[in-house]
Amino acid sequence: MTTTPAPAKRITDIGPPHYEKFLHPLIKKNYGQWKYHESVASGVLRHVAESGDEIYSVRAGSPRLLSTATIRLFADLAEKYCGGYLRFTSRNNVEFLLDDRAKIEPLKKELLALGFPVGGTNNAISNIVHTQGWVHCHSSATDASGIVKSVMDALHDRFTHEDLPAKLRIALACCLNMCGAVHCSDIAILGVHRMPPQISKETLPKVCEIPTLIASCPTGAIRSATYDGKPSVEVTEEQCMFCANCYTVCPAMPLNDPENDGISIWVGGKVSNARSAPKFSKLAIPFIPNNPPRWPEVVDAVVNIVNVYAKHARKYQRMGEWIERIGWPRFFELTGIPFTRYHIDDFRYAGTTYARSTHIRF
Amino acid sequence: MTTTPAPAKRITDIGPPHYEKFLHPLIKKNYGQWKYHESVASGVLRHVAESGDEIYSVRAGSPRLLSTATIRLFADLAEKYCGGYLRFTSRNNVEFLLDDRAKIEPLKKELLALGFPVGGTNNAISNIVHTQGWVHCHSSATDASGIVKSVMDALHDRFTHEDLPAKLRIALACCLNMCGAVHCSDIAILGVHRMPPQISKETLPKVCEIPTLIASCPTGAIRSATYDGKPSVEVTEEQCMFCANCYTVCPAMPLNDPENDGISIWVGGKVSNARSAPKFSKLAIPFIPNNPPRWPEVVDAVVNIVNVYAKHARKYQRMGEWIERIGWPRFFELTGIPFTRYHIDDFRYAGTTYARSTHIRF
Amino acid sequence: MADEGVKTTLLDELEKGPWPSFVKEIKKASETSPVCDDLLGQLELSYEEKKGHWKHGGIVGVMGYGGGVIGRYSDVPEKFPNVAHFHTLRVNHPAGWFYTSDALRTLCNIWERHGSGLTNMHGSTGDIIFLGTKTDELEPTFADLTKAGFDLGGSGSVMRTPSCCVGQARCEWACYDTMKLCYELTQTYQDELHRPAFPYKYKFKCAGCPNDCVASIARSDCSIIGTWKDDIQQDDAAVAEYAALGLDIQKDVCDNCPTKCMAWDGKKLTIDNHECVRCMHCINVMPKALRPGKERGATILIGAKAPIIQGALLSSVLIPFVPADELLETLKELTGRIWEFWSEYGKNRERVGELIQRVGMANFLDAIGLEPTPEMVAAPRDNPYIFFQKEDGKPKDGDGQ
Amino acid sequence: MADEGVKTTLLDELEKGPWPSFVKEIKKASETSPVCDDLLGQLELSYEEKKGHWKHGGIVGVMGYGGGVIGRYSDVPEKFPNVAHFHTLRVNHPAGWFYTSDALRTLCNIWERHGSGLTNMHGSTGDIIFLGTKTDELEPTFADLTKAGFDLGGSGSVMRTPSCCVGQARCEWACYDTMKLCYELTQTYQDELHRPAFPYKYKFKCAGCPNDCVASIARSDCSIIGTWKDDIQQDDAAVAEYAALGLDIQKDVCDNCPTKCMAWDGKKLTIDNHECVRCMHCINVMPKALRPGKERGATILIGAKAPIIQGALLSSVLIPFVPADELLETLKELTGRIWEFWSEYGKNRERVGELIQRVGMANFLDAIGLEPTPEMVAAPRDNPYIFFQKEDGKPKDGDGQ
Ligand code: SRM
Ligand code: SRM
Ligand code: SRM
Ligand code: SRM
Ligand code: SF4
Ligand code: SF4
Ligand code: SF4
Ligand code: SF4
Ligand code: SF4
Ligand code: SF4
Ligand code: SF4
Ligand code: SF4
Repeated sequence: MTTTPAPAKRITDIGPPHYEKFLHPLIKKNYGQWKYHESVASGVLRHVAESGDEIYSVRAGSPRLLSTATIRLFADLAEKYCGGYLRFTSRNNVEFLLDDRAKIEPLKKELLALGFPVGGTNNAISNIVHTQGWVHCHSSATDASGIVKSVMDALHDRFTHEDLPAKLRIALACCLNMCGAVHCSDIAILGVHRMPPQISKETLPKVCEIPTLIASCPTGAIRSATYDGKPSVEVTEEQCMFCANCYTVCPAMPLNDPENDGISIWVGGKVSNARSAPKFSKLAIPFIPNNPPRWPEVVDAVVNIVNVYAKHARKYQRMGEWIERIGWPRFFELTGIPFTRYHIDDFRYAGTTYARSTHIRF
Repeated sequence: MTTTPAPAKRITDIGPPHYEKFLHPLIKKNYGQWKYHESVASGVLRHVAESGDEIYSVRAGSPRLLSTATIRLFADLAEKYCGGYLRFTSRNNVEFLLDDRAKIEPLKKELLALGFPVGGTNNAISNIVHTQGWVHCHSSATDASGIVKSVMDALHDRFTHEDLPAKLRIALACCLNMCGAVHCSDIAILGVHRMPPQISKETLPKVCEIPTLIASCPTGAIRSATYDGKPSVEVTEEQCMFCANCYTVCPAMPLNDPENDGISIWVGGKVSNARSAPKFSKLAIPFIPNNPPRWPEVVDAVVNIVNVYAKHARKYQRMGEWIERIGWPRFFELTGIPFTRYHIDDFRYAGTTYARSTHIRF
Repeated sequence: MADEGVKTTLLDELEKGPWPSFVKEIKKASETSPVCDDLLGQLELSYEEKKGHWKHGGIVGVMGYGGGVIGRYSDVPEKFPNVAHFHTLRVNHPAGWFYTSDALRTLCNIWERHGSGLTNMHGSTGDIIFLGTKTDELEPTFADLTKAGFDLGGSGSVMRTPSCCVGQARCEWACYDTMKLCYELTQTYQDELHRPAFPYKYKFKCAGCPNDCVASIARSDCSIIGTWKDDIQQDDAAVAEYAALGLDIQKDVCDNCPTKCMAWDGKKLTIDNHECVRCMHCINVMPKALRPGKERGATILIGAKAPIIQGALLSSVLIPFVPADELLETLKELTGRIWEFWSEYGKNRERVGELIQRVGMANFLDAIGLEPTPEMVAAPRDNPYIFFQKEDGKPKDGDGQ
Repeated sequence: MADEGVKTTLLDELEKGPWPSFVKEIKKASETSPVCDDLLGQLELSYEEKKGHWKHGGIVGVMGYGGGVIGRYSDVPEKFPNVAHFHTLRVNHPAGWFYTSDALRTLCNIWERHGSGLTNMHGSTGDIIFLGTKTDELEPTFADLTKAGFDLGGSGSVMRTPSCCVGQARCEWACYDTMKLCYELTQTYQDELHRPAFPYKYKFKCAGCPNDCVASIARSDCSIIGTWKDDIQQDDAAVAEYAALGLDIQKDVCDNCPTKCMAWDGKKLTIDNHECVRCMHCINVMPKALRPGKERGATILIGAKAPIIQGALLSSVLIPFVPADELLETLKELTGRIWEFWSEYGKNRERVGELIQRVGMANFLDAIGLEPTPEMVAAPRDNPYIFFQKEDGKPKDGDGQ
């Protein structure tokens, strides 16, 4: 790593490069003129333009956390097979854009040889949208990349095969901030704390604004107090639900704890408007302890849910649509997941989640 | 009216008479052994028991507010046609219980001659569940019986004919306390205030407990104040949504006002679990001024909604089920009712009522 | 006799039209009760002024009871002295609202003797409403009523008069004996009905099946709604008969089934009872062919109420299924525990449904000793704000990092 | 070069298995960047201790910008001095995440020169994440980036980097040009992107159709989702082809239509377009036979966000339809008014969706000058608590009754 001095005339506010510079000529030509698409193989799509032109997309799984070495590898592959044109997807896969059908297989072979599975299209499980975890965030209740790796290893065949009833989107967020936007995923893996903030009494008055801190707590669990004659705060532990909003505004309120941090699993969310309206994910498993390096209990839990879904859902039914068809009691029965007090909502809209009809399956 | 002295030995806590005393012998015999029923004519049901016995019910509309003279009339009719056995329904109609099919027509004729329509069964509009209004309640924003009479006059044929797509239940409550339990009705007629409480400053300190009064306001619109040196309250008018909860706990906070009281119309609620789960009624028309004696605007509004529903709903679709099928925008379009800011929820669960999908009909 | 002089120009408009007229009823009553003239007069005034003329409240009642009477005073007593007091009595109706002609006449006799002769048959909660009398008539009316075997219903912060659908008396779908349960609940809780000891009102309503003809899920703190556990009883011959008579079984029945668990191949109707949610639709359409199963009982639900003040609530599932013959005992036990918790923790004027929303269903279940089951919720929580309990976490001390 | 001495016993387990390994990536990077060894070391420690080792925050950045850099410091700098600072830069990606090999190599060059050589392609908001560098490398990295035509993305209380689906570049369903709109919004709001002036973050995401491949309805304060107004374009021959190839059009298509507005008689598919809610399902299943209509544009929705702190929100409909060619102008005008209101009335750390819930949608509409329409709500209110406005009532004074 070397250091360059800042230039005299700073360039700012230029925004990103214009995307047109990066478009495959065939894409530029047929921009807005695509007619239909079809699946060529798992991970390979064929888009046909009104003009008759065709573009092939080969999608490969990526760990998202990429070294420049690997990015250079992708660049080399793109150059070799498709004139240097590639893109990444909204779920962090990489897509090579080919105008020559004959090059698909060689590219796939090379990708596979390099350890990058091809797939993720149609009714496969695509990449897991995820976050920083212990690699870069202070806020995390769990790691991100390690769990994603472990789960995707177990679901690898579901990435390379398109045989689920519908798309199945998994996301992971390492804390309640939910940067992984797990709240609308078929399966969501969410890091949770279970200990109230442990007040760093010495540093708190120095680094935090107490009124802001007190106001940050949604349950009013934080009250002002004095410690060693200096203004500080106290937490009423029974009122804490471990959201860490206090920690976000005040570094002296950490919540992480090796034994009490862990993972919760949520199911049945979706984003698309296809068939049913977008839905939030709902709680399936409140807590699984962190068990690095491979989180076997989390992997088993996810695989179990995927398998039960694969077996029971009807074609075109997303996870949440399937569960709504069979009812939540049956979901818990079929997956063998215990239903607990934690599943019953007690937050803002709790009242709308109680079963207010006699529609019951026995 | 004469006065009798209280007896020496008071009888208390005996509860109501046992219902068995009042059961038709044929009902007592076949109690719990009914097999099926069918419709004989509008307002006439035939229930058949496992034993083969049959009981006929002839249902007549009632104003609910009954003089003893009319009750005696019903008693006489029951004696004449069915051994003195009759009942009232959960919607305040009267039902004569006959074991002799031949007596149905004569009874119907006599009822009609006396001004009591026979009907209300199956897919007819039944009686309007309602409340006290100006006849007996201090809290009312409108009358009850007068509107019911006016609306039922207009819907008379819908009571005597069973030709709607499904049951249609109308209810009326004269204030937000909703004694008419209008909150789950196909069409609800609800009296509303639109003026903040007018504080009776002189009487308030004498008749109301100020802390209770302040606590009663859900929006925190009431603050303590002094008047003539005595403790009193003030209302922040912008924060008032006219619920009258303050008035319920404190008589010195009346809300009624001839010009500002009136009627709102709500639609699409249901109670039964048939097909869809029970539903709340939703706002259709925020305000119609009180226009006694016959509230023509209210009558027109209700009749219009009934007619549009009758024309467009599919068989077996209750009002709310129909609206959910076609969507609320179309409901407003078809009925010609303007959509206003008041239709958009801003109460506790407001967030759950916004349209959080792109499912839109154009 | 109706005073010739009472001006009822506006009210007279409400004697017109085909629906029976309440104005006619008041006028009829005024033939025997002079107070009705003043009622007419005051009502006409309300119609002129678009405003009620009753004063707020006033606590009156009969000895030893805290409920059953609604005190009411005119705010224009100088104009209408006969309705200066105009209290109502709520008289507990017989379960299912069954009467004989004699019973009705007995009630009429009492009410003509002591009151206005005007009634509601019935009030929204189910009571017989004796509409309008003076304070000093309350005790005599009560004495006559009890002598005749009737008692008062509820008002104020008491258990209110329970009510029920007609049930097994005349309905083939009643999955338990609603009238019996209603009667027994009423008798069991006479003390709680007459003597206010609760934070607010508490209503029971008993419906024999999910059609809920007594609106229990919308209007009672505790709703008991009949249902069944086994398969729908099916008579194939009768199904065929309906089809032959022109019923479009696919469209009218199967397509309206909320779980789409019915199949019709033109000859045979097949129900996947495992998926049936007991909505009643198919049974409603073909009462001769389909009937509730034989393993019958009820779902117990909790918490319905009108909107004041946190918004209206429908009852929610508390116990998915209780066999018919265990209902009364289960309810007694459960109600005891609910009332105990509510009486201790409920705020003044807080209905049990609101209390549950405030403390959370899970805490409420703990308090009354029920295990959570997925049938209690439409869906599990979608927010991550879980109050993990101490026994699940492993608390640690220390001054943080 | 990777230090031979770094112990990564636990992390090594994550090199096994078929899915590409992030541990391998870090190890690869450590071949050129020594800081990655310390990253591995600290991460191994986290794996051992089941606990992160990054300190909270720390404000760092490039001159004149308030966003684009996330400051990060190790809490065990004595053990891992090379990651004592380990800030990330968020680099605004090109719309649609399209690159050429050259562009990627340029980015690699810059990042190898100034940072760890580790990236996220991409971050959850869409940025290129340059993962880990020291404070004094920030300005030089930025200089190289801008020289190469790249700029930073957003962080903090700014407009965040907008993102979009691939849209018209490769998708036949895009109802407007998502990449163009995304690019133009980004350029229009450069100042708002780099210099925090808002109560909190504000995200735009542009999806070309209701499939919403960029999760805009769940993850952006302003979601622009393509749709159409006229009839679905239908090619009957192609429908027949799908049927011939074995697609069960009744079951797979019609039965899954949410409004059941499609009919299939075995030969002809009929769509009642008046009832269609543009869910995309039928089009998704038969892309050769059905296509969005020709009158295209987008629905503008507002307010999505993650759960902190009032619970997660999905965006809700603000303008049901804006023609494609009016989108940018409409958005600019609308966004100005939204930001003005939000900046004035939003509390610190209050997203716009939360503000709307707090002040009420109707007031929000007033503030931004939109008329209420029924498309904005799933259903009208069910509670009677209406804030009637003064002009509707006729206020009166006086001391009550
Ligand atoms: C490449 C990508 C857009 C981009 O700009 O990067 C994309 C591309 C396509 N999407 Fe998508 N979608 C992409 C993310 C999404 C997302 C966002 C997400 O997952 O976070 C969604 C919403 C998911 C959700 O609802 O939770 C999404 C929901 C859909 C759907 C609706 C599926 C459903 O039934 O709910 C379709 C239609 C279908 O597949 O039938 C669709 C269809 C398509 C089509 C077929 C569109 C077309 O005609 O080209 C593209 C190929 C899909 C495929 O993978 O088989 N795409 N698609 C994204 C690929 C991500 C990946 O690497 O896996
Ligand atoms: C007599 C009564 C019970 C009582 O104890 O008094 C009663 C009696 C019957 N009801 Fe009911 N229902 C009675 C109030 C109700 C109510 C309560 C209410 O309206 O406040 C409901 C719930 C209404 C709602 O959902 O808002 C009710 C919802 C039903 C339904 C479900 C209708 C639906 O499709 O949603 C059925 C089934 C049907 O009609 O197909 C039903 C069916 C029946 C049957 C056919 C049951 C039977 O086999 O005997 C009875 C004759 C119905 C008829 O009128 O055609 N009954 N029924 C009530 C008559 C009230 C009246 O005078 O009109
Ligand atoms: C008489 C009756 C209306 C009628 O004409 O039928 C009635 C009349 C009154 N109700 Fe009611 N309620 C009556 C059934 C209901 C019902 C319906 C039901 O029970 O099925 C409800 C809705 C269901 C519920 O309980 O939530 C009902 C919800 C209320 C409320 C709101 C309670 C709440 O928690 O939201 C109030 C206000 C209060 O309790 O302070 C109220 C208060 C009142 C008061 C006592 C007025 C007051 O604020 O003190 C009314 C006395 C009127 C009068 O002068 O006679 N009344 N009230 C009904 C009782 C007759 C009976 O005993 O049979
Ligand atoms: C890097 C990234 C995760 C990733 O690995 O991809 C990220 C990382 C952080 N997010 Fe995020 N968020 C990232 C996308 C998101 C998203 C997803 C999205 O934009 O689509 C969300 C959910 C959507 C939303 O905006 O609501 C998200 C919701 C949050 C929140 C909760 C905000 C809320 O209103 O609920 C916070 C907490 C806060 O803002 O105080 C947060 C805060 C943070 C902070 C800055 C931690 C903090 O508390 O200060 C994280 C810095 C981690 C680090 O050290 O690098 N991040 N954050 C994503 C940004 C990369 C990029 O620019 O492309
Ligand atoms: S989800 Fe939480 S822990 Fe993970 S990156 Fe976002 S803020 Fe950090
Ligand atoms: S974690 Fe959340 S609930 Fe607990 S004290 Fe902090 S802000 Fe309050
Ligand atoms: S609804 Fe209101 S005004 Fe009508 S009877 Fe009940 S409390 Fe009185
Ligand atoms: S009417 Fe309701 S909102 Fe208005 S002051 Fe009274 S209690 Fe408050
Ligand atoms: S609720 Fe059911 S059992 Fe009771 S009367 Fe109605 S249909 Fe019959
Ligand atoms: S009762 Fe309802 S859910 Fe059950 S089979 Fe009949 S229609 Fe379907
Ligand atoms: S959102 Fe629609 S237009 Fe955009 S890529 Fe997905 S399917 Fe295509
Ligand atoms: S787009 Fe959706 S709603 Fe419209 S016809 Fe197709 S399946 Fe039905």
